[in-house]
Amino acid sequence: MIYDPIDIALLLGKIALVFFVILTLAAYLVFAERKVLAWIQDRKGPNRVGPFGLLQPLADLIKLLTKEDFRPIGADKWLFYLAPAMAAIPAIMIFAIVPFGAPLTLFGHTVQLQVSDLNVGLLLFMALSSVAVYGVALGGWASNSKYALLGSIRGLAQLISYELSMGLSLVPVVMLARSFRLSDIVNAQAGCWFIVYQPLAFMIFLISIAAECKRIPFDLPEAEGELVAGFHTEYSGMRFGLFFVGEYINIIVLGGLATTFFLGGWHGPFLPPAVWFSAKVLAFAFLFIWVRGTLPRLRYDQLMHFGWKILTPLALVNILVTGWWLVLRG
Amino acid sequence: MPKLIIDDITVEVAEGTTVLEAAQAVDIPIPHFCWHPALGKAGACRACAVKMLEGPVKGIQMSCMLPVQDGMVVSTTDPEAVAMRRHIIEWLMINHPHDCPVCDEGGECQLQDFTIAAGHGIRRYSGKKRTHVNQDLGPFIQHEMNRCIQCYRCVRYYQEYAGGTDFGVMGSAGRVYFGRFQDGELESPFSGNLVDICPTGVFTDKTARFRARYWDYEMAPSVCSGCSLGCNTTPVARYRELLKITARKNEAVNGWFICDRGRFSNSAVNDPQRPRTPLVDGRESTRDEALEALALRIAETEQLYGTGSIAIVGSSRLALEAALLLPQLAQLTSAGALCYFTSEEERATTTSHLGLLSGGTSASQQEIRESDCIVVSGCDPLQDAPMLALAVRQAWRDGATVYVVGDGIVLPCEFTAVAAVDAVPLAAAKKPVLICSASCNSDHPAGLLVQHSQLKLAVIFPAANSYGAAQLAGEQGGVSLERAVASGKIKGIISVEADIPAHLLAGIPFVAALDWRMTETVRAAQIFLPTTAWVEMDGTSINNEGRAQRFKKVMNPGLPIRGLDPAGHPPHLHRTVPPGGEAQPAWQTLALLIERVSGEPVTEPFSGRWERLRGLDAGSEGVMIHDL
Amino acid sequence: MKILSDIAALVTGMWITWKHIFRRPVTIQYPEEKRTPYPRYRARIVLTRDPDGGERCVACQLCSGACPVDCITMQSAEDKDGRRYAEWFRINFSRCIFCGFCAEACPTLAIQMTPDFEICKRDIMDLVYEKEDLLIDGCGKSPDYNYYRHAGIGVTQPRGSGAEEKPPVDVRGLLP
Amino acid sequence: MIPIELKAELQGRIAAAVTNREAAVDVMKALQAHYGWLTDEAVVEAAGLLGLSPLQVEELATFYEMIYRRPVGRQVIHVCDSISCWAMGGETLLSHIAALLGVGVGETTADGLFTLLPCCCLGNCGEAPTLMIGDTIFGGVSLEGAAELLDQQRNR
Repeated sequence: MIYDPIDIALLLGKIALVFFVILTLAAYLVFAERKVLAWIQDRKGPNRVGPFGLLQPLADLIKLLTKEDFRPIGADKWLFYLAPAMAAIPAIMIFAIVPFGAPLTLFGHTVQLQVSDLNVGLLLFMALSSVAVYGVALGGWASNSKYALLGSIRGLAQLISYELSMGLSLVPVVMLARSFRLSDIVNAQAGCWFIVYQPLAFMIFLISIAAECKRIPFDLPEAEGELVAGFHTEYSGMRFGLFFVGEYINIIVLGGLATTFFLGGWHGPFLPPAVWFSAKVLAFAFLFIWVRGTLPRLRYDQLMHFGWKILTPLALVNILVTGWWLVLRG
Repeated sequence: MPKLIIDDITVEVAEGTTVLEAAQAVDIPIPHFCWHPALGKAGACRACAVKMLEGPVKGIQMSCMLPVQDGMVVSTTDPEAVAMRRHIIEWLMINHPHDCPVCDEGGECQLQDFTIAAGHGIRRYSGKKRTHVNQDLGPFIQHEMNRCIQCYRCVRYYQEYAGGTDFGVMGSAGRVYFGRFQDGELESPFSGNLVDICPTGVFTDKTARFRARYWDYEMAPSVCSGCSLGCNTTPVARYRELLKITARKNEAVNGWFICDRGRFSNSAVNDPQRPRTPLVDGRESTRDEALEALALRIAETEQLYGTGSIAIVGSSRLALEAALLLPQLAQLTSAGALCYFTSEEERATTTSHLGLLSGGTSASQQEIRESDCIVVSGCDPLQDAPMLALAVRQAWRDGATVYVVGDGIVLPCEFTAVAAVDAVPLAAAKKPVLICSASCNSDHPAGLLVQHSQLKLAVIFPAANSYGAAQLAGEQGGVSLERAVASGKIKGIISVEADIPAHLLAGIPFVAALDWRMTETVRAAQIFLPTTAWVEMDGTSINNEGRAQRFKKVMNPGLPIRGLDPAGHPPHLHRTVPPGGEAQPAWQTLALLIERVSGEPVTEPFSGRWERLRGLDAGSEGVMIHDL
Repeated sequence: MKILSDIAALVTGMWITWKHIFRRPVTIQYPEEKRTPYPRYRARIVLTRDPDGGERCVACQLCSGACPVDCITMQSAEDKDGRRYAEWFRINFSRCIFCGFCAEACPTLAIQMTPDFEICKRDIMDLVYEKEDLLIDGCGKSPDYNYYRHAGIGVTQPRGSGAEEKPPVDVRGLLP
Repeated sequence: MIPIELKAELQGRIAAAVTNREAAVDVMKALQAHYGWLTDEAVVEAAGLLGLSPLQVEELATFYEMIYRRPVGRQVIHVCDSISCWAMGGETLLSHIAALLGVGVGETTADGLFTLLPCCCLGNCGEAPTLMIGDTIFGGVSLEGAAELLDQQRNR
């Protein structure tokens, strides 16, 4: 390892950039979601704070920061405080492995537009997304509230179930790219996006990540109709904000990963690679909002049935078919 | 015992029961207006129609008129019976005014209930309604003839049950009129029951006119404190104001009714002059300050004049709870006298009459009603215990002979005047009852009881809890205040709801009073603590037969909202204790005083043989203290 | 195939929401733009008078009995002319949920609801309306109705001269 | 006040009855004959004689049709309006007599001679339509016959 100061500076710069972009994006994704949902429902959406309501996320932030930090009697203090961080941090850490543009040459250095190009990047993603489960589990358990506990139990079962199908849906991608390194996967799609070879895997992955970020129609851990707010019922102020922003970071990160795995990453004609990448990620984000504005919540047994009896077997079959196809093609 | 089936429920009832009563026994309500448990049947209103499906009679029948017979199968829900009742109610409602919003009966009206129950919601009759002119029936009862449905309950009660002659039914056919010959106050001392017995709003309580609605009432089972009979009542209060008193059924005591004196005697509770704040030397203070001062003065008095210089004085209107704590207080303060009576004569006569009563010799009102020979000796029941007179009338209606010893006595029934009790053929009677008064010692019935083993005694005592006071005075060695003061030792008096005559207070340097009325004693007292009236507390009193009865708290103590400026009403103004709401039951104040003197908290007034009264149910017939 | 129709259903749903994104919002920007409510709109409660100018309210307590949030309190009393009226009458609008049960229960059409929905006060105590604040000089809806003309007990007119009433029976009269 | 003789006669009549109440109608009738109609004063007097309360007498007085608690003319004409008489033209008879007398039903003529009242059955159904003037019953009264009857009564 060479610790070139410029390398380190660039690395820190990339981290800062990613942090800034992701958090801003997440905040505005909230705004975008509220706007799009309003449009779907023939409303106007937030339009009071700043021009077109554009300063709404800022106002929300101020509101969340100044709210009373409340902890229920009987809550497990440290776990209660830890849980929101456990929800937000792994989500943002995953982005470290996402390549968001073609390598650049800067000051004579070739700069990967990726914080860290690990050779086991995909496995790191799987690992970190598993860690994110703890945010839900601990949040619900530490709250000492029946709604929160029920939400977190649901969340645990759901996340673990769908992680399986998510992981299995990525196996064909690795088989095609012959690498766990995300930059390799992107480069393998320079010609043709994997979505063309693997439409089924893409669908499974899409559904699984929707379940992973607990979005409608898979928002059973929150389920305000039944559980008030599920695992984060008892949270207020910025702790609630962390759960909240974690969810939107998750959308961006998983959108980024879907782009990377199936939509050719930053590849695309005419426009700069980073723009392509952003456009694809935002398209995913929009898709999530759109789905939320359309579909109702699943029933819990339907959710588990779908995950275990349909998605997982389908993903397994897909792996077999891909394997055969690769063998047949030589 | 005939067995019949009513709406698929098998009922077994006593011979002579009507189908209506049999249905009520299994909680099947059948509408009725003219039928009343105390008056029996009349068959006038036709509202209680049922269909007899099987058995000795068939078809539509009036359930109130039909005695049960074996094998009857009754349907109250048969379409034919339902239609019949619906039509009857519709007819009854043809001339009924649309004035429920301004009718005091609204909300507690049988006609309203049964009209709705019958499903008659909209008037179809478009013709004109018959109207009547009302009469002024005096200050207590409001007359509104337009509301009448001609069930005849009022006149049957008034003339037959209560023996009144100045109220009745006039005219015939479609223009019958229930009223008096001319405007004027109803003469019967039991006229107030017309309010309870009218199934709609022809007679309403004028004293509570336009004050509140049934659903807003604060009500609780209570016991009348008007005389020693302890008739059961349901006082009605709203906004800390006692609105009216209604009769409560207790078969053993008053039956279904109460007298007018008990019904229309709520003014003392609402009296604006009622003392409501603790006073120390005329200065308003808190309860704690007053208790502290009281304990201090007791100690001072004893220091100054020696032990035994304090007299603890209860009274015969004091509830049993407080009366039971008095001996404890007397012991703790080493009081020179424990008094339940102020006058020596009252103590002596009450105690001596008490000695005659035991479980076997004491006659309840029910036993009077069932008696076949009644002697009223030297007392005036209409004056001192009106419900006894009504009970005597019921016995007379059933064929009992009534004898009266003494002049100038009026009873609502026929009676034979005799010179002395000896002239009455008591030996021939199966269930003879002697009614006498404890305040009259001239012909003491002790000898008679020995002569006639089956003779029962109904003694009229001077006040609501005279029995309890006399009982405790006997057990605890109570003396009369008169005698105690005469001894010259008494220098301090603690009066607990006692009415002490001014001459007994004259030479006493220290007087403390607990009371809820503005009495002379309260005015003379240096330390005053307010107590609650009987409707503002749970309590127990023992009536003239030795029956302990529980009365429940109806309302919170405090100044009635009626007199307060609306700007001071909640939610404009909030306080934890309502204005003038510092009063507490006398026994609780006594308990606090005992705790202050002895250091031991008192949580329960009933102990020892009285313990069984702890859970006494106010809805029950009461407990005879001879059984304790 | 059920799965195909399911997918078609999903797509249809997505298509409908997609179309709605481009629709004109129906929202009205309230404080700037105002919508006139219908005359029967259920907002601020008033007490009306009968055509003769008398208070319609007879303080029968049906409204307070019907009120699910107990926001109405009153004290009834008797006037010199025998009219039953409210000595004081109070509606706590900070509790009122504008369900309209009171207006529906009112047998004299005294309580009525008006379209004035803008009841907003800085001090919650200002939302406690007393009778003076509630009573209006008019009949509101049903301008011709006078309860006492139909009540059948007189009060505003001699007994037996109200609507649908016969003159009082003379029990001593000669006619049967 | 009633004459002493009448009072004594009534007291005798009451004494002869098993219960006072039994004589009530007779007493009221006698007082009615004396006063022309049963005045409030007469009710109180009857009550005094019978040992009942005025209300108890009033109950009976208002129950019976032929005890008049309001002033009536010298002769009271009761025209039957019950079913038989009605079928035979009793209604027409009543309105005819009303027209002849120039008064409404229930009213007394200006000269104080007649009071016209409907009544339900005089027990003379066999000779419908029927009417009663004073204490005399007339059966099968035609419209002309009615005019004649009235003239007879007027001239008496």
